[in-house]
Amino acid sequence: MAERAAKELEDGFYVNLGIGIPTLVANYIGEDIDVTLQSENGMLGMGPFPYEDEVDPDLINAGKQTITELRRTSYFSSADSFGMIRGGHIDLSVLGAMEVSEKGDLANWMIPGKMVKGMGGAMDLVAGVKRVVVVMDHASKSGAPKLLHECALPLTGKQVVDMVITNLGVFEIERGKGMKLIELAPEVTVDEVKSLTEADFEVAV
Amino acid sequence: MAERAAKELEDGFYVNLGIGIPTLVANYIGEDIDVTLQSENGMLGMGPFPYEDEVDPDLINAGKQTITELRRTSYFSSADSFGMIRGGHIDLSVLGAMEVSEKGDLANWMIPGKMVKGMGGAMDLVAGVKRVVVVMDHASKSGAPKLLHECALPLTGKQVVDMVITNLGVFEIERGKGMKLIELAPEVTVDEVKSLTEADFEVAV
Amino acid sequence: MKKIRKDAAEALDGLLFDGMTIMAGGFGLCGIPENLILALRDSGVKDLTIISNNAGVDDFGLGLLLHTRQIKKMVSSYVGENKEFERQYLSGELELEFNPQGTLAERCRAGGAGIPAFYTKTGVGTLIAEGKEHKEFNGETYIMETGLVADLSIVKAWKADPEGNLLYRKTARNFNPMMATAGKATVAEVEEIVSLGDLDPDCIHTPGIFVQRLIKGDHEKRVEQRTVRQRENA
Amino acid sequence: MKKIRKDAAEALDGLLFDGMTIMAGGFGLCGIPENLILALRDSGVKDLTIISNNAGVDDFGLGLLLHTRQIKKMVSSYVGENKEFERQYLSGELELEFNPQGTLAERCRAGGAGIPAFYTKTGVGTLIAEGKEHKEFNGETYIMETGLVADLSIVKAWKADPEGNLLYRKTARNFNPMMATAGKATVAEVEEIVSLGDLDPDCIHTPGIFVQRLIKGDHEKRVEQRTVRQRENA
Repeated sequence: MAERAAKELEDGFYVNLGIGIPTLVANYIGEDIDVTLQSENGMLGMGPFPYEDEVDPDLINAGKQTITELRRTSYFSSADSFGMIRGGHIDLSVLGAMEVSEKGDLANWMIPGKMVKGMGGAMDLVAGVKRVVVVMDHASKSGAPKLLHECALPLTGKQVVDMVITNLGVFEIERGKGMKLIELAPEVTVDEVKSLTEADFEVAV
Repeated sequence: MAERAAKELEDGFYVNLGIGIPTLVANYIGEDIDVTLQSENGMLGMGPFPYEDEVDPDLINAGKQTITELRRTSYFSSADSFGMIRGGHIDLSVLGAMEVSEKGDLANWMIPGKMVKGMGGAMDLVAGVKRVVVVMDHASKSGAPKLLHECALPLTGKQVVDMVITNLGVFEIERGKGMKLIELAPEVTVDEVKSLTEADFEVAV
Repeated sequence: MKKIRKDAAEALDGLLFDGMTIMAGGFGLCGIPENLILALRDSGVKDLTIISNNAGVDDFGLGLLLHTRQIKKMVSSYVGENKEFERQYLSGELELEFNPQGTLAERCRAGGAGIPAFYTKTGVGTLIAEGKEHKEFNGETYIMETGLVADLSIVKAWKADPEGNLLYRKTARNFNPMMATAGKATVAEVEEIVSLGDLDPDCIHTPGIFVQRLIKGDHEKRVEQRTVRQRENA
Repeated sequence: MKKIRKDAAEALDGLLFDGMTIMAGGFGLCGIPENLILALRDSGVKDLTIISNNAGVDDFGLGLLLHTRQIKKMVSSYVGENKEFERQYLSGELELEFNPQGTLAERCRAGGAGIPAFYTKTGVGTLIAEGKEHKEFNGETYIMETGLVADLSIVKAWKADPEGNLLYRKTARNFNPMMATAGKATVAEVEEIVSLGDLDPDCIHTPGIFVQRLIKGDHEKRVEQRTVRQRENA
């Protein structure tokens, strides 16, 4: 899924990668394209993890992981960082999700009844970034669909998702309109996808 | 008047001085107090005019005059500068005026029918700075009062002036309430002041 | 040199009262005012409302003030790393107000810049928007968020000069600059106090006007997630 | 090196159209994008709305575009130094919208930061407040001001690297950083383009994400008010 998400990156893009699988997208960025990674805690031009002797407590990403800087790197405050995000200057964000609706609603921050850790910067990212790509398992372990007519969980953003990449396929969403299956994972059939999807979607594979 | 205005400065104050007579206040700052001058075009810690060979086109004050920096100087953007002003972080502003009302209204930016040059930062300064001191001639050359019941000219700010220093005396204003004469210039009588003042004021000299 | 204080306790002396609101800089454990947090703990001040992006971990940062139950309410965007937090919150001992991270950052900036409220798209259509004023601009819906100010802001910088001009280092900058502007009083702790004139005036992140008191601290600078890579051929 | 262009004309190529809105950095003649203004003049683009704190002088800066009548409207805080401006304004050829300087700066910042509107005390009770939404916060009255964006922002910095990271110098910073964030396209002219890695990442005023094109310019840097003092015993 991370590898597929990496194909959405274009040369010159400024990109914010969420915590978890989205972080892995960085490993699949093609050598022929130049992408700059933003970290919402105040950094543009995020480098790879440090070697052991390079670890710097003052240099972390939004997942609180130690990272490194590049020659292009700039640092700025959280207000300036989210100004960049809210102002629509980031080309693409890749995020995880618990549920996505057929209209592009996204839920990924809280499960009622469980301890809520907080939304962090996710609400800002989905509201501000030009294009939002969600990477998630197609269904829960018990087989419950996560692509729904309407999200059951509290929303992170309404009509904010442009693409969903799951282990079964790739969906395009026209925000507020509807969902279209545009790719199938190897050896997956449309019927299999349908059986694990509650959301309505057009098939265009 | 500039000398009298300088007495309003206290040790540790951050001060913004307007263009014209207020700029001269800097010449009367006591040696025993430490005052930092802000220039709203983006500088804290404004130094004196440069020597001829120090002139730097990148270093000007809000009156577009060449100035110098000090060891304490910091530079910042106009947005940050007016954040500082609007946020109430500047202790004192000294400004010129055309008219002041007994409630502290200030008019100093336009005369209807004449070419209007603009308010520059004056509206921001009077709205944001903790204490606003006006320095102006008590009356026009033709003897028309400039301390009025209500300003006739378009306002720069409503109920914003805390003190008025004229060539005849010093007035305190409790914003929105009323005006009090607290000092007379040498050889000036209360009756002289009254004859050149339209505003009501209490006498407390 | 009037802003420099001997230690964190002296720097907070006279500024604390029960029930006060305190902004604390930092993201995770990065760029947090470690020394001032310890002094807050030792002061015993209580019923605090703390505005901070995170809440520390159990035994470091703001977690220390949770442990002593000095905090009544947190305003944060993410509090995931703290068991004691979870316990107090679920038992109802601790109030919690979640703000989206960018909204929190902007609310602090607004408070410091004299802006009582602003509009944002962040959170529209979510729980965050409930009860907030909605308004349309150019056909899109936004919600109103208010500026935040604090009785006290505590921030951590890398270097300061005696005027209180501050320079932050790398991602340890985060929330510190805005919070420094939004405190009725702001106390800064730094790793090094340099001489006046040693900081590049084009590169001062927080002008001294925002800093009332200043200390040199000792910083453990704990790492939350030590992620490293291996050298090839090593 | 994809952002670097040969000269100002090439840097503006394809970005201009009649009736467009352009933000231009600078305060007085300090920190203005001299080269890009000249290229705008030479391009002949017209009916411009220009957002700039000032309007240049008769024969320099934005005054050049007034002379050629390429400007339809100015949004400024102060336009006092320009006779041609006065003539066109009084004859009704030129529209003018005055904004308080801090409001103008904040409107540009807001536009770049995705904030469609904010509240300020500045201008309450004055002509500026007429027709604007009023709202009370904590018993005080504020007015709503909207964020500004432009089709194009032209800014002047001191140094840039090939990524478009910008560093400004002294008070030549002024409106440039906010305007750089508020242009649909932003073109920067600088005195020097340094190698990648030569700028201190803690001291970059405008991250490269905001800059789409970049040129090295030649700068006259005219002084408006040369005020000097005499050396004693000299």
